[in-house]
Amino acid sequence: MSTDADDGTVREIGHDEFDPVGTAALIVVYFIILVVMWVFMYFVEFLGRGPTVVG
Amino acid sequence: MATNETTFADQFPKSARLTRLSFGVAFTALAIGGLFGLIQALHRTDIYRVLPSPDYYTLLTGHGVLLALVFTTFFIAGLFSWGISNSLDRDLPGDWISWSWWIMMTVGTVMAALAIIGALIPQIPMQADVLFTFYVPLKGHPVFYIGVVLLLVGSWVAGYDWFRTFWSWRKDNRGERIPLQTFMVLITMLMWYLSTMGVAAEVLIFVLPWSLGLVSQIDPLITRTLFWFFGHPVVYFWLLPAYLAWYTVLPKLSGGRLFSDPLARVVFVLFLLLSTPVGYHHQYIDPGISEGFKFVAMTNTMFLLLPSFLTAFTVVASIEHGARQRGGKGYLSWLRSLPWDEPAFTGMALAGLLFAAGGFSGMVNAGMNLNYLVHNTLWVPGHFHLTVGTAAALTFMAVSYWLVPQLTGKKLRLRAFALIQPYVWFLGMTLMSNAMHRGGLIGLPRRTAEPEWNLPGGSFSEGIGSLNEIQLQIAVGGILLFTGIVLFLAVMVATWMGRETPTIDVDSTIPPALSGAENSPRILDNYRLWFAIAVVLVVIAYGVPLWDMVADGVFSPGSNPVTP
Amino acid sequence: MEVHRFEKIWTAAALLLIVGFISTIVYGAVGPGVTMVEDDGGTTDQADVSAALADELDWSQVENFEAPTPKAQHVSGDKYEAYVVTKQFAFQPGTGQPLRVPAGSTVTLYVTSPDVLHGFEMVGTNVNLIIMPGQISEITVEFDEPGTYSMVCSEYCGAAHHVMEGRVEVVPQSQFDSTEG
Amino acid sequence: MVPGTDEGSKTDETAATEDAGAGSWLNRRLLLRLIIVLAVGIPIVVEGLTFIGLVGEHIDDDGAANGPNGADGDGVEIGEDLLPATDQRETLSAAQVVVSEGWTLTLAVDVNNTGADGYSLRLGEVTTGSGAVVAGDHATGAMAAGGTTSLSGTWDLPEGQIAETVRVTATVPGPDGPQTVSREVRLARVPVSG
Repeated sequence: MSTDADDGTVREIGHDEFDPVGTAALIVVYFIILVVMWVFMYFVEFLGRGPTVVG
Repeated sequence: MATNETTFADQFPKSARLTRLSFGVAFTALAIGGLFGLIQALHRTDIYRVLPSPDYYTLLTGHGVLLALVFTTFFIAGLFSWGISNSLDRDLPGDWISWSWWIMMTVGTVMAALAIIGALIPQIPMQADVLFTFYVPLKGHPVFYIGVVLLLVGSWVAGYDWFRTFWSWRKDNRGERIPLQTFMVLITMLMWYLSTMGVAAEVLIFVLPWSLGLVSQIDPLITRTLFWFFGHPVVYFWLLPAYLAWYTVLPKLSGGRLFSDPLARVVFVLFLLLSTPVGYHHQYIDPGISEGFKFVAMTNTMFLLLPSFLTAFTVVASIEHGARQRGGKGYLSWLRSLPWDEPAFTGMALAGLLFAAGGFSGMVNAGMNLNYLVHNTLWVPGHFHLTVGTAAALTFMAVSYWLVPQLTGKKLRLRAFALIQPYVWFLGMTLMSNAMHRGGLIGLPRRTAEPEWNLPGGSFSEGIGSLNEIQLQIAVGGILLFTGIVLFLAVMVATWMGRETPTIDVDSTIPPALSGAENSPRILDNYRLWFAIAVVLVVIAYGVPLWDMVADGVFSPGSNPVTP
Repeated sequence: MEVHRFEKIWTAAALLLIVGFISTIVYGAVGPGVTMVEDDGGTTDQADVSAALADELDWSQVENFEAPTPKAQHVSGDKYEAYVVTKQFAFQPGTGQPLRVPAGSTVTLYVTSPDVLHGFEMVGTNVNLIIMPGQISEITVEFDEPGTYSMVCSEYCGAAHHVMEGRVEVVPQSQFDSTEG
Repeated sequence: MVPGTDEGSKTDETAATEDAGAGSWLNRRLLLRLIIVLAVGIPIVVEGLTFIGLVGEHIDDDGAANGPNGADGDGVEIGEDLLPATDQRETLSAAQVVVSEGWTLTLAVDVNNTGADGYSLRLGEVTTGSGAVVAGDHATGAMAAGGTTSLSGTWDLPEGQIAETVRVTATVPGPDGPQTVSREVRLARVPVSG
């Protein structure tokens, strides 16, 4: 599949008219996953275990 | 070159040759190290064993050294040689100094490899079953340590080769901003010089004389602290070249432009400042280090997440820009209009995705007391197979699909293999790493030839599904990963051995960033200032503890060498 | 330097997340009181430990350490202490004879090694230490209900590292007092 | 063309069919879609199951899952009777694997013949974790009533493996002739020393 000159570019977008909303959506999802997993790992897996270290 | 279009190899023959040779050694190390990894995966999971268990640790040392030290360092040497010439539009000097670093690194690699393999081959009177972290008091053959030192010093000379090319460019271009790729190479090497002081001091002052018998006892705590002084920045030495590819090549491959050049510079400066004063997060549960220093390391490490978060934002925004320019619509459906049939793009995008997962498991490791949960369990290999094993390694393979044609003037062969290789790697890595994380949570230790549970009295609570399911998933993942390496090497060898082609079918032009370097403060380019600040931060984090360890006698409390 | 407003938002969110992580860890240290291994176990001489193990030296001559016994020693109230040696390829006590600890007690463990680095990981718990020759790892652990825990060596220590494994038996107080040793 | 099934050896240049013309472009698009669905779908399912499993692990038994989990001392430990079936005392006094050139197992048993004359004890073959059997034959010979002796033996184990069970045979003199009592005795964790 040879890459032709404009490799599928449909239109040029300059800096000022480009707002990465898709990126914002992905990053919000990633943020939520991080918070949920951290809370789970720390408070359920870690603190919820048997003999704990205290000193 | 018979091609009618001028490739990188035509414009910069010396730099191209050094890059080709470096990639050659890197891919050889990848092949051998990958094979060891496959044998380990099948041995550990008791699926198929070819060697007695004590020899597992020889393979583990080989796997660690050949992949994490040799494959990475050589590929980075090649990628940076290309980056310097490509962005400065100037060939490397290519004199005896340029040759010296490649020869020194290669001789060092052969020495270390012989010392490691020696444990399996009786005729070679050497062994180095000390793993790639070579913790004292386990002692390897001196040839192993000399090999590691040569590899290290060679990389220093390579850094000098790039700096002097930059200085000669600077003489002809007073007042201009440093081109982005060169800026990234220089900052990464400054971090490398600062951090390798730790391991150089460890080996040259302590371990080498000790292994030669000149010193009878050395303190394992000091050597371990000096190793991890270097041990964390080395992971950024592997990662920043992948960032160079993500910031400067990936946007173009996705059909877009880099979102912000200044932000990329800020990210690299943050890495220079913060990556070295964090070493204690590898020693959270070591005796002999007070909790205060561990807390400082934890705080620095957590703030070291910021440049990676910024990278996630900038790189994904650049890819989205490409998707929009290719007609992508909507909040998420733009993902479909990205070139998923282009191996170079797919490899880097999937590597970035797995790096996001690896980032989380790294945050768990970095949580000081949370580290009790996972330290030295199978969780840790699960983590670093996502970070260096995929974010770095898969990105290196992906950028090779785009770069090797430019270095050889030959069109990429076996494109179908190249097309599916990133997907095979992604699937294999997700399976293996997921199972490793779960194994770590139920307490399986890392670096063991036989998982403990089939020992009488060895008992692990039934994790999710059964332990056999975890073992099977690791084995399947390992097989898929090795298939990924074979596919990649088949493409590289077929391309390299193939005859030259009129066109190389690769668009090597890199468009300028959306917001360029010109509107960013000039101080960003003042690398001397950032290096000075980095040194100060390291002195603050390491000054007092290192002094305490040295104060009670440089070599005491000493330990005698023990041959594994 | 013109920074896109999305970048500003995302940087602030990232910093918030980081501060959140740090405060969680501080809570863990202050609330449940999980503290890290430190240097208060003191140092010792690796050669003395291996000599004492080979009965060529009396344990009283070993600095900051005492003879490892399978049964934890009573200190006061529900406080006990236990001395454990991690040596190439076995826990002493632990591998041949399990370490016995009374349920509902708070035990301070003193662990050292005569030869190389070892790991002291009690599977399924938060007890996880690196043991270093010349250093003594000191840690205090609460054992509530009776049961048996595997402990495995989680730091590579040589050709038979994968067989180095032992057991800690948490036994009811009554049974603990009756057994000898 | 289903790539990746044959282990493409690194040197031969398998002439992959270069995509020519639109026909193959279409099935390439389908092939690509299938690959993406597989390569991204499976991980999502695996990660989803993992998280559900992890949370489930804690919900139904809230922490007991990773509570005490050790098997309660299966296998004969040092100081315990090797052959409870006989009323004579056969106490395991030492069990040790020493790693030097090879891996050698040493077992020692203190035998106390509380029964009549003519009692004898024999230690036979040993089996390791992965099922390898190592022959061995160490016997006390006929013992006088009330006599005590210490029987010990060594076995050369395959490298990297440790013993799990040992064949123990006792000949007990009885009213109508000697009876033999033979068991395959499971040993507790045998300590290994460097």
